Amino acid sequence: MFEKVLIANRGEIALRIHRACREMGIRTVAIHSTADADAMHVRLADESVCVGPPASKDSYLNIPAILTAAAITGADAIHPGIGFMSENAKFAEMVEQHGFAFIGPTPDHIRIMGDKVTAKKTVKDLGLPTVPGSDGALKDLDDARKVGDAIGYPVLIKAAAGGGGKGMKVARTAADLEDSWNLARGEARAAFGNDEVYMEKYLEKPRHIEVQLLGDSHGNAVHFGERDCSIQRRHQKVIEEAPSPGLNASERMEIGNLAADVIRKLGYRGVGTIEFLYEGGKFYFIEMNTRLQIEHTISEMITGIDLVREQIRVAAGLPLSYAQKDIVFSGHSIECRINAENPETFAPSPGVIKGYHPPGGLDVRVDSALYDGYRVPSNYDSMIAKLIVHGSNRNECLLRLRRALEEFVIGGIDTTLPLHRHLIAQTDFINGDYDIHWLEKFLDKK
Amino acid sequence: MFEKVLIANRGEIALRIHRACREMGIRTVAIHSTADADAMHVRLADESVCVGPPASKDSYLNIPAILTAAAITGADAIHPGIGFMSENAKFAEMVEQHGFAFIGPTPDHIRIMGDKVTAKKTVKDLGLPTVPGSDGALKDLDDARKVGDAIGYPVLIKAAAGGGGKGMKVARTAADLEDSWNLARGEARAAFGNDEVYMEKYLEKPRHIEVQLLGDSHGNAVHFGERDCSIQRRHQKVIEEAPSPGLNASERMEIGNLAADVIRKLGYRGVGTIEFLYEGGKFYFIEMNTRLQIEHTISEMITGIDLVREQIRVAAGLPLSYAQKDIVFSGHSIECRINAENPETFAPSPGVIKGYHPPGGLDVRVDSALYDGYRVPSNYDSMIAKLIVHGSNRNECLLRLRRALEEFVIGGIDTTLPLHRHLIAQTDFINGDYDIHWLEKFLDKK
Amino acid sequence: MPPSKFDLDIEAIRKLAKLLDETGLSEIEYAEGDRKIRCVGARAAVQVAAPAAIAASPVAAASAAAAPVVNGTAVPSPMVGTVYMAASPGSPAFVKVGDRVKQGDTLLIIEAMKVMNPIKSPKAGTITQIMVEDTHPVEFGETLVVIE
Amino acid sequence: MPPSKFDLDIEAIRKLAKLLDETGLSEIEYAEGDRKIRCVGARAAVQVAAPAAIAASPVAAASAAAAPVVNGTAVPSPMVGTVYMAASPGSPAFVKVGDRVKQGDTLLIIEAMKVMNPIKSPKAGTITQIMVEDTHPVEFGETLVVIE
Repeated sequence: MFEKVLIANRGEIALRIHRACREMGIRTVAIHSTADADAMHVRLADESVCVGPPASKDSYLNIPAILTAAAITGADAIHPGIGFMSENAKFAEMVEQHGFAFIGPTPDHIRIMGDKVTAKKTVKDLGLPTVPGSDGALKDLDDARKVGDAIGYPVLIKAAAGGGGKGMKVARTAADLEDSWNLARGEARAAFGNDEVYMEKYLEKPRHIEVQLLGDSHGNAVHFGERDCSIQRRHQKVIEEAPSPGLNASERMEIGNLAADVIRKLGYRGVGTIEFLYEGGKFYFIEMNTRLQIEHTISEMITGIDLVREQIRVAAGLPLSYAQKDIVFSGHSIECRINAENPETFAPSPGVIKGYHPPGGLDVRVDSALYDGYRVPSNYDSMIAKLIVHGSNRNECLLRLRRALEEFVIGGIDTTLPLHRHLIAQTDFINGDYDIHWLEKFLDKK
Repeated sequence: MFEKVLIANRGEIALRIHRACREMGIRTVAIHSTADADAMHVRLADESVCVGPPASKDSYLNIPAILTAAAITGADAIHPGIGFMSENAKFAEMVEQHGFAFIGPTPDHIRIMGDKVTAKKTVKDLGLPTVPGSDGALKDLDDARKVGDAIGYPVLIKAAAGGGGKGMKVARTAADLEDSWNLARGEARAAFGNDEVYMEKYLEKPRHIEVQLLGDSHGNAVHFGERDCSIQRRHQKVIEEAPSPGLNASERMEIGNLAADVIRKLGYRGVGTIEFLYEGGKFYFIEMNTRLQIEHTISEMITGIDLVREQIRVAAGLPLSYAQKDIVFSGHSIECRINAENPETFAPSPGVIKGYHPPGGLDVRVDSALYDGYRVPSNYDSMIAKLIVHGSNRNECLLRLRRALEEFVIGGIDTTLPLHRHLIAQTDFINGDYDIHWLEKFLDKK
Repeated sequence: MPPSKFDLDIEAIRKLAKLLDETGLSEIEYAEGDRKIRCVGARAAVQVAAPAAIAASPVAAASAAAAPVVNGTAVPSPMVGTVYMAASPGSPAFVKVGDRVKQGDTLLIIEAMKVMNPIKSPKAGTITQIMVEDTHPVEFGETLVVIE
Repeated sequence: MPPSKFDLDIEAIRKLAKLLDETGLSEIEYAEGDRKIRCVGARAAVQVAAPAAIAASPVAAASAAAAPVVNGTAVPSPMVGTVYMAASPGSPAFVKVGDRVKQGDTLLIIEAMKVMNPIKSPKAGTITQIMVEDTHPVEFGETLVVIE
């Protein structure tokens, strides 16, 4: 096992990793920018090194500085955390070239999953369902009709050169197809000077369902069930829960086993997540994240397994110490991401924390690097705390979440705590009746 | 189910009960003395009533005031918490006479277990092992020899009129008996004017093992395994863990089932704890606590069941929703009781909290009514926080506890946090190799 | 010729600092003719991070925390209970604002556990304020009436 | 004719500052006639409740936080790395205290990722302090040398 791990990250996730290391008897090195000299992960780490000025590109993304800090402190492994260098194959490669262990997958796996086209092809070949559509550009309207009939309506006609919603039209039925075809090509021509279009099945109200995975370097792979991350705003997850209120037990095990098979066949080492859209009882692959995820916490709560510990163990070459059947799911868990933002306008709200009181008690967990008097810097992500609650069933979990949100105090800056209190009181949320568009529609109505 | 519960207590346990109520959709009424006007349980409760001045006898022990507060606020049940009125049979009776439900056992059961002699006789008749000894006073030295041979050495000769260690002598072997007999009788005569003595088996290095129990009013009873509370100072528990590092699995289930049988036969309703001394593979009944206990938390952590919720459910007349086989034990849990005391001299340290930062993260729970700026009053118990940690095994739990203690900050007053950091680093503690005398011996050596 | 040096009375400042501490004041200003000393204590506002109560009952709302400044003698409730301003429904109130009372006169009754507890005036004077309402609950320590 | 210069009583201010510290006050105002001094203490009561670091590495210990007051121009490290005071082991150091340097002169080398980065003097002057040691690590922003 590693003696000393350098944590190449900041904020709550750096603290999360520090905690796992301390609990494994591993010494920690915190790196930080000048803006983070007083940060919690710096205060708690065994050692710390300032690697650059506030701008991320000069500090947390500064590969030479990070590798030099690891060399100077004699670390034997580097944990990239989430974001920053965590899905940078080049960095993973350099870490290994410099003789450190990279706590994550091989550079090759990062690279494969980092390219959308390669990723989709790879997992499709290994048996995962993807969004059905035309293989490349459609030849003509007849071709479009054939594909439309094959994949079923509604369908989406998209400019091959497209982006930003331009040249993108929905055909709800076969009768709509010609109009949509013409409109999409017209827009595509006008916007991109290229009227090539392709077709994809259109999902109207999908849920975001992702499967937490773990593989070792000995050919073993397991899943930790799914998470429902459909409550999103601008593609940012806001609330996550596990298990999903939209899945039944057989769907759960089926997609879990399917995803675990894929990474087993890939020979994938480390934690990872395969994300799907889910609609009408079917899953459609979106992408794979080859790293820890912010919401890994809720999978920990329902399985009792420390995923960061497992991640470090497999990075050190140890085999999984359990099989799929040993992973027992128990109860329900929900996470609220609390941002330093105005809860109405979502304007960022950096500044000094005046009064910090996290909730306590049974089955309430707070992952946060905040403390009273801490200055939330304006240079980084606005997520400042995760409130994670567990209950023996979803209803118990919801009620516990409500009381925990009532107790949570973060003073001095605006936070999204009031938004969360409001959201969890909505009937749709209580009923688990939501999709990936629900939150934005809800906010528009307000 | 109850609509509104009055919590007849203060501090962290009042907050604990408030949380359980909120999570069941039950409204709460906090009572408080004038010294506790700003206390957390008062701030968080739906309603609060000041019932008297700081002295407990005029507020938290003031039966007319508590019942009047319940009547005024329209509460339908009263939770007595721990200490104060929780084992007062008269109070339980009056609560019921005034038309409120008492969240606890029947007055009769409180009364039976409140009297040491009746309690011992009752549980012995129902099959629990008690400390073996003579039936009352010994007739003469010959009688003493017979009893000594029967129960086995070492034995303790105790003045029938005794107390405070006077007239109490150990005979390690049969050869010692005559000397001990003479000395004990001599002391007893001098101290109490009465040389009657009786004999009990002497336990040299017992552990304190207690079984968490729950019964409903429909004849069902279950146990939640045992807790080891041997780390004590002046009969106050300091650290508790579950399961006990001193028991094996078959001993665990055997004593658990035995204790559950006893309360089933009694028709006991509510949570309760049967306490034993444990030595040489044998259990000896000490007493039964007919209430919630401070350390109920660690049983919750290893079973995932909210005991306060269960307590409220059975008080409302609901049957247990599970059988013994549904209670699954998972992992290990340790609780540290943090007191407002100097960690060396144990001098109380009331005062204003300046800086409060509880630890967070996976499987770390803090039950505390502290907040930054709160004044710890000098009128009540010095326990101000409970740090409760869970791990998938004892070693993981110990390491997590270490890192959580590292993170815990309580400023402005002296606390026993440094003592806990010191204790959990001791080899004996790490090995689980301790008995009820360990802590006092350890502190004497320092 | 104007003095370029201040004639500092260090001793006075020391005394004021001590007084600040002793009295719990946050600021003392002392002026004599055209000379002035002003001392501000270090007592920074205590940051209270505990959650505010979510709701307040009628009882809690009426609590001592909200008590306005009173001139005269406030008579606090010696117990939690229900206030009755008269001996029986329909009877005239024991006292009303403006009444003169003698020491020992009954001001009102507090019922606790079916027991009627007459609350006596602690001194002679005039009732200037009645802070509670008939049949409403009171907490321990809540002001009942003010006598001047 | 009014003086265009303030007739500052530095001594009085120093005394008041000392008193602030001694008494724990946060502010002292002292007036005499139309003259007034007001001193406010620096005691910004930032309550820092975060845990202190358990241990500190040589790197952390040498961090900028501990930097003493410097007169002159502090040259901060532009990167994290290892300091070499000379071009090769055994060679004379690039600079020593008391040396005069021109702008652009090499002061020392910082190695990061096997690359030797010469650190040039930002200005002409005299080396008054060298804050780092040969072969020891430096953090970003740590002061290397002081030039006056």
